[in-house]
Amino acid sequence: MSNLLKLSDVTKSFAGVRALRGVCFGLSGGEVHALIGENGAGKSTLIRVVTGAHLADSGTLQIAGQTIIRNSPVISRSLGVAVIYQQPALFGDLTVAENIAIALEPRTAWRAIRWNKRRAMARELLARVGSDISPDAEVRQLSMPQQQLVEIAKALGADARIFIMDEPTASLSDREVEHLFGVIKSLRQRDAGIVYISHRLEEIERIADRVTVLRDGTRVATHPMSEINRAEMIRLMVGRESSAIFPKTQVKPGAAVLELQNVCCNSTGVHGIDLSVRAGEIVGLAGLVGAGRTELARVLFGLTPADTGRIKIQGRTVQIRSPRQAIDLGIACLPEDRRKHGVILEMPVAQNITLSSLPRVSMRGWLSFRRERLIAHALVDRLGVKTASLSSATGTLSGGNQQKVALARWLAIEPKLVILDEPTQGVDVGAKSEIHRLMGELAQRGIAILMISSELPEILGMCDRIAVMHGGTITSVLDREKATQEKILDLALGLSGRKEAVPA
Amino acid sequence: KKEQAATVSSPVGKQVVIGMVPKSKGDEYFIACRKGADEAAEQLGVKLIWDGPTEPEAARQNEVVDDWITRGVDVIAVSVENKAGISTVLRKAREKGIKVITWDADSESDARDYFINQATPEGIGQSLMDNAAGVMQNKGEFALIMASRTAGNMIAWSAAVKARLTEKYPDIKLVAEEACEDRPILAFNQASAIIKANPNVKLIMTICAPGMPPTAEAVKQSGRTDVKVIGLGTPKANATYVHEGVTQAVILWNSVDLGYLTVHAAKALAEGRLKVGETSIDAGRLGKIEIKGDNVLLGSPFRFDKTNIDQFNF
Amino acid sequence: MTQNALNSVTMAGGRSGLMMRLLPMSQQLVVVVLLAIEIIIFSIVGRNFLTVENAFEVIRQNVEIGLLALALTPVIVAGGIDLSVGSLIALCAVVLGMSWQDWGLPLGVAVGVALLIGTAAGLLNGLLITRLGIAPLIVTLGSMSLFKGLAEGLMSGRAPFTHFSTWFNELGNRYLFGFLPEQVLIFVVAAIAFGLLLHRTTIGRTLVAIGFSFDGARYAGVPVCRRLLLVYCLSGLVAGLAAVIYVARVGEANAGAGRGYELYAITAVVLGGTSIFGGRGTVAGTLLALFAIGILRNGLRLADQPAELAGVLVGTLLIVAIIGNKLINQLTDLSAGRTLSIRRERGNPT
Amino acid sequence: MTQNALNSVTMAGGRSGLMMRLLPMSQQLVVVVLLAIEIIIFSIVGRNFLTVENAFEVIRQNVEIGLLALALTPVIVAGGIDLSVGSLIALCAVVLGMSWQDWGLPLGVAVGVALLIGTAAGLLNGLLITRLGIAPLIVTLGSMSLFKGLAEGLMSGRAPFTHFSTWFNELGNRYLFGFLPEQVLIFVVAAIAFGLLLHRTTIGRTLVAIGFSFDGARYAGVPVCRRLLLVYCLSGLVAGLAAVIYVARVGEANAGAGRGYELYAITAVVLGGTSIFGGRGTVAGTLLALFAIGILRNGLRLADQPAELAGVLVGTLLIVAIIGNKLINQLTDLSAGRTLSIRRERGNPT
Ligand SMILES: Nc1ncnc2c1ncn2[C@@H]1O[C@H](COP(=O)(O)OP(=O)(O)OP(=O)(O)O)[C@@H](O)[C@H]1O
Ligand SMILES: Nc1ncnc2c1ncn2[C@@H]1O[C@H](COP(=O)(O)OP(=O)(O)OP(=O)(O)O)[C@@H](O)[C@H]1O
Ligand SMILES: [Mg+2]
Ligand SMILES: [Mg+2]
Repeated sequence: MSNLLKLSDVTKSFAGVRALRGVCFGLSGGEVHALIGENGAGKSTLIRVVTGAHLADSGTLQIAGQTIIRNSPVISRSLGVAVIYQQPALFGDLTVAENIAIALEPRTAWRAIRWNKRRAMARELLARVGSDISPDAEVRQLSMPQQQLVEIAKALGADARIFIMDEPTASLSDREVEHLFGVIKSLRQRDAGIVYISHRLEEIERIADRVTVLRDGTRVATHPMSEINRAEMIRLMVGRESSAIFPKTQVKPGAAVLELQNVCCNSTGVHGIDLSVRAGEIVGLAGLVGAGRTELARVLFGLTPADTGRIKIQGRTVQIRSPRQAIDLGIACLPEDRRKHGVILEMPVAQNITLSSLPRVSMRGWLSFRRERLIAHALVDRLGVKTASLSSATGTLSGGNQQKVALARWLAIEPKLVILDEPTQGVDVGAKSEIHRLMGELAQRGIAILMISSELPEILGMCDRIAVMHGGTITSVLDREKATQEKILDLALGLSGRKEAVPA
Repeated sequence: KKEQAATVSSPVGKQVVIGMVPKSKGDEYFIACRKGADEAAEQLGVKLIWDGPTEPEAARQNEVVDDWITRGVDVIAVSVENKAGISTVLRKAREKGIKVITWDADSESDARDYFINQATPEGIGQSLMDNAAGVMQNKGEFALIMASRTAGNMIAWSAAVKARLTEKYPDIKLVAEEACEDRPILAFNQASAIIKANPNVKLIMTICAPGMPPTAEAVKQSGRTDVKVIGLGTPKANATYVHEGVTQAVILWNSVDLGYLTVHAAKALAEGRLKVGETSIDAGRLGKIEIKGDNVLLGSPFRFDKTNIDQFNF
Repeated sequence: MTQNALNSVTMAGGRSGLMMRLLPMSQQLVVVVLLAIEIIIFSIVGRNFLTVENAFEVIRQNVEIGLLALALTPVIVAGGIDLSVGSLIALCAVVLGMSWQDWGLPLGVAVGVALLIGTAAGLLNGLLITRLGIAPLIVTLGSMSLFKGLAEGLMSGRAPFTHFSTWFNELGNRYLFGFLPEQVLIFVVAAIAFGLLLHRTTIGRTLVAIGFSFDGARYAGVPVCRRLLLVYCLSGLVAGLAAVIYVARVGEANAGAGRGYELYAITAVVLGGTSIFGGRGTVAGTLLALFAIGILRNGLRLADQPAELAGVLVGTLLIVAIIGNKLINQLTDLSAGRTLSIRRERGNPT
Repeated sequence: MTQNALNSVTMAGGRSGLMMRLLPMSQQLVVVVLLAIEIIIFSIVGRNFLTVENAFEVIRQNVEIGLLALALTPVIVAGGIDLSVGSLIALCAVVLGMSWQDWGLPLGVAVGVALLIGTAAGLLNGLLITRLGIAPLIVTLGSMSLFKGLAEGLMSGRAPFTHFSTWFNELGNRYLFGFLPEQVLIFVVAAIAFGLLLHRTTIGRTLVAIGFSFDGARYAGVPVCRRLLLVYCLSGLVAGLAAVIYVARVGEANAGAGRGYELYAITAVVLGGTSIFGGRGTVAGTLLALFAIGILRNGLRLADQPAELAGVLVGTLLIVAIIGNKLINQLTDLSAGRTLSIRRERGNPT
């Protein structure tokens, strides 16, 4: 067991926020070292210090036995560090093969390019992560999970000894997660070290050898996996005993809020959708990555309007051609990609919260800053958003708190129907249970909820009914009592179901 | 008695300040004018501020004059780019008690006190056309490139050229007429285009000082030795082309003298020596200069050619 | 406990709360300092510089560019750009002259026609940008050529339009109460209108959102296309207005009007602290920058210096202001415990 | 069955394999078509249009703008912009004239000085952009004023430099083998060099990566700052070269040289299909676009049409080409089962 990585007393601040305070961390060859903590605990920052994307304010850093004075991405790479960032950092307009090549090919300046070799290399690396994405596909055409797979393939190709994975599974489905775990095991056998960050504790339990818990920028504990259990991890992360994670409150459903009859949208491959969501009901949308769940949400929110079929809101047939119309009809939509679509990172928290309900904070078009403050303050309190002030840029908040701001925006419009697309993706346990609590509260107030999630326990725990999608359509709708993990998986894989799945 | 008048409008110890605006500062013609103006300013002990657009631009002239009104000068002397536009501003200057002179190109006559007229349009037009006819042996096609279609003097001169043409030379034909906006590169391009488009053209007349050398350059590059150039310009810039035989003659009044005369007139005006009804003015080395109404006349134009061009250094 | 965490963060944020308010303004602060330096220098070396009259004169001479800069502020805040405004001044000026002189319309109506053409041209830009999704830089680079070419084509081979009615010409040269130039009044009204639009209305708020993130604004239900159409139309309308004022001031309408104004106006907007990437920007900053640039030219002339210096100084001003702003940001970062190099890394220069 | 779903994606990728090669080229295809139309029309209406001599003449007259466009292609591909090249031509031309006439350097050395000044100016831009992380648009907007002002200041109140040695003047006007203008040779060499740099070397590929994503390139270990410095220096050097050729061709050096060239050059680059956001772009496209614009101007003249038309037509050309490209993309999208609306949404117009 060689010592691959050693950080001692690392401190790092951002304009007033102490992201890391005196953190120590180590990694040996052949080890999977899990790094866990709440949103904003400093996990990603720690990694960026290792990769050289950020410079530490103080502390020492050793990579592969060498002490690094001024780290940079170039230096860390040359010492065998490969990273899979939380957000895929690929060049959207280049092909998969080119993306892999840019990172891997030798950087002699005046060298001609060999296209075929690049393609072959890409194909081989992608096969190792169990994907057959075409090397010639443009990355921006790929879904988030597919991009994540390309990132992993890229890291594999770097022949690194230190792999850092920041929530690699956040957007992966079970099948791909299994593959990834296979890859990790083989890396471990080859004496590479892996730093693994995830909010999914069951994954940690399965794969980690050691766990380090961060809280508010300090290291609270490091334990071998064998000496710690899930409850203990949560306690260390949150600093308190956690309540039940999925506190489903029973609500008696009211009249149907949303009714869909044979809704089709050709451009996105969503077709033949029949579904209803009633007031106070939480309906889950399950399915594999690429099943078209996000596309359905986009149709309902008017981003890609439906071509045929009937959409009824509270019994009235409506046309939804733009998000504005959807909002006017009382539909809210929490998008999947939080940073791109969910919030506007540069805008202050308060302005983000009121952006969709400007009529409520204005009189005939004139803004009332007082009213804006009041509304934003109320929602920040209600959702427990951790923020320096209402005028902090939303981008400075941690992921979970950004998600809460995004949610607050939709609560501000006082919606009838809330569509949540992966609402707890990349959100820590504490924030996750708060979001779940909030969903229960909304349901109790008679709001209809349509929740997309790739986490089956979440779907099973929260939903009254579960619609399973496959190949762009809903193949089956299960009641809460009848749904099991196996059943849903079978339907999602298209192995059983009422309708024949037609490939898009 | 003159002494007394001088002290009335410019108190003892206060230097007369003259602001002079050319159409374009980088233009050799105006550089020559400035030379004369500087010479006179030094002789007379007046403060001369020389500023204007880098390239001819009516709006910028207005701004310079506006700023000088604020600054407070005694005389503003403008070579007018846009007659109607600047007249409003010049009237404003007069209302504020600033004396106004135009030179080289005139404004509306009620917007200034005097116009320093370098030559009458008829004089220029006749001289240009007669010289052209001489080169063309009184027949054939020629083309005209002028500095601008806006400026008052250009309009008057080209009209005078055409009047002379119809009056005296029935066998000569004007086949093209372009305006180069005082920009060398445009003159160059237009001359090239004219030569290409008109195989029979025998002469190009360029009524634009900065446009003349590029016109000659374009003719030279075309390889058409049968095409000749004449026009209004400064001697030094055209000397090589004159010696090469591309340019036959350069017509101009002595622009150094024009600047010189302007400053003399300006000082006289500021000191109250130049008054309505005056018929002549004493202009230093130029001697007595005739005044006709509110026009101060510089004299008749001058022809520069192979024989004399090297004697002039502007 | 959560409450506790909130509090501690709020406290930490207390200091950065003040910074948050000041930092986005730091560019404006730098410009204010530079402006003050200019004023001090010119009131020493210039004649009659520090007078009310001259202050109005500075504005009067910069009204056209100022109007363009005002209208470009919301365009740039919304993440766009409009390079066509300079050419549009030429086109509108020519149309004004033609419709009055050739078509015999009353001058008042001709002014209306010019404004209409301006708005229509802005609409054309806006439609190409929103309906076809072409980048604003490209659209307006094209329409810049187009408008300019149209203006030149209409004027080709003819003399500029001059000799407008006296009342019109005086519009650009008359002083209310003996000292307030009429077009300054128009400018002040426009400045207030744009300030309110950008900072006090929901429309302004949505423009900021669009500028920061087009997709983000769309997902928030902002009618992005309609908003963008609005700012480009306004930009066209204001260019038309600037054309009218230009013609009234200079007394001449030709195809050379407004040449290069787009870059002067953009320089003012950027100097005023508006981010070229959209989202960040204030009308007040633009006004400050306009003054800083305008005073430079005016002051140099009152100090009997050649105006060529102004070009060098404007360029230097812009670069110094931006560097000054960067330095301030870095220093405050340093005091907050960050190193210089970080900023540099993060500042994506592209 | 999962395999099935995955396959369908892969298949879609397969199709897009061919398209991938063609689609980014579609803008060039549109330009080729427009170019063909131009050639057909002008060979009918123009005199002596379709001759080898005229083809060279078209290039000869556009060498300066063409060189700028070549050098701007990698700059824009790397996500930058350089507005200062036009002013830099003026500065280098003036410096060339001064160092020869005033400082009495041999003309060959003076040319070297001009090229050096150009490179140094480019380096200045590059340093401000990379070291201080200021947006290229802002830096070069500032340096545009600066260089222009310097050139005007150096020239202020003096006559343009003329009467260069005959050998130098002939450099811009001599024909090798009786038909090949010398500066066309320089241009061809430059075009090949830039083509190789951008498309056949790893430097070119890293520029593409920087253009697509600055941070991404940084994380991938690309030495972004060095690469950006390189392209801005090249851009300055080429502006210097263009200045030398300009002076040789026109036989005059003054501060008006190169005015507005930056926008012509950018128009050519953009028309040639280079994305203004960086990443996408080819030297071949730039060359095509240069021809399309140059032929327009030349053909109009040979057809005895007023040159003013060229402005309108260049603007129209740019807009038509971009719209044509959009339509092709949309049609291929449609045939691949996607609707117009999707593209529109995704094409973030800002
Ligand atoms: N670029 C930045 N500027 C300012 N503050 C930052 C920046 N990046 C991170 N922070 C702050 O640093 C703290 C740690 O953030 P970090 O991203 O490391 O958290 P994390 O543990 O990765 O959380 P998550 O699970 O949400 O990814 C947070 O409070 C965050 O607001
Ligand atoms: N713009 C696009 N161009 C091409 N293909 C796309 C585009 N958007 C999505 N797809 C493809 O369509 C399929 C459906 O994607 P979608 O995002 O709807 O999946 P999903 O069911 O929401 O999955 P998840 O939310 O778990 O990622 C995916 O295979 C994706 O690659
Ligand atoms: Mg993180
Ligand atoms: Mg999805």
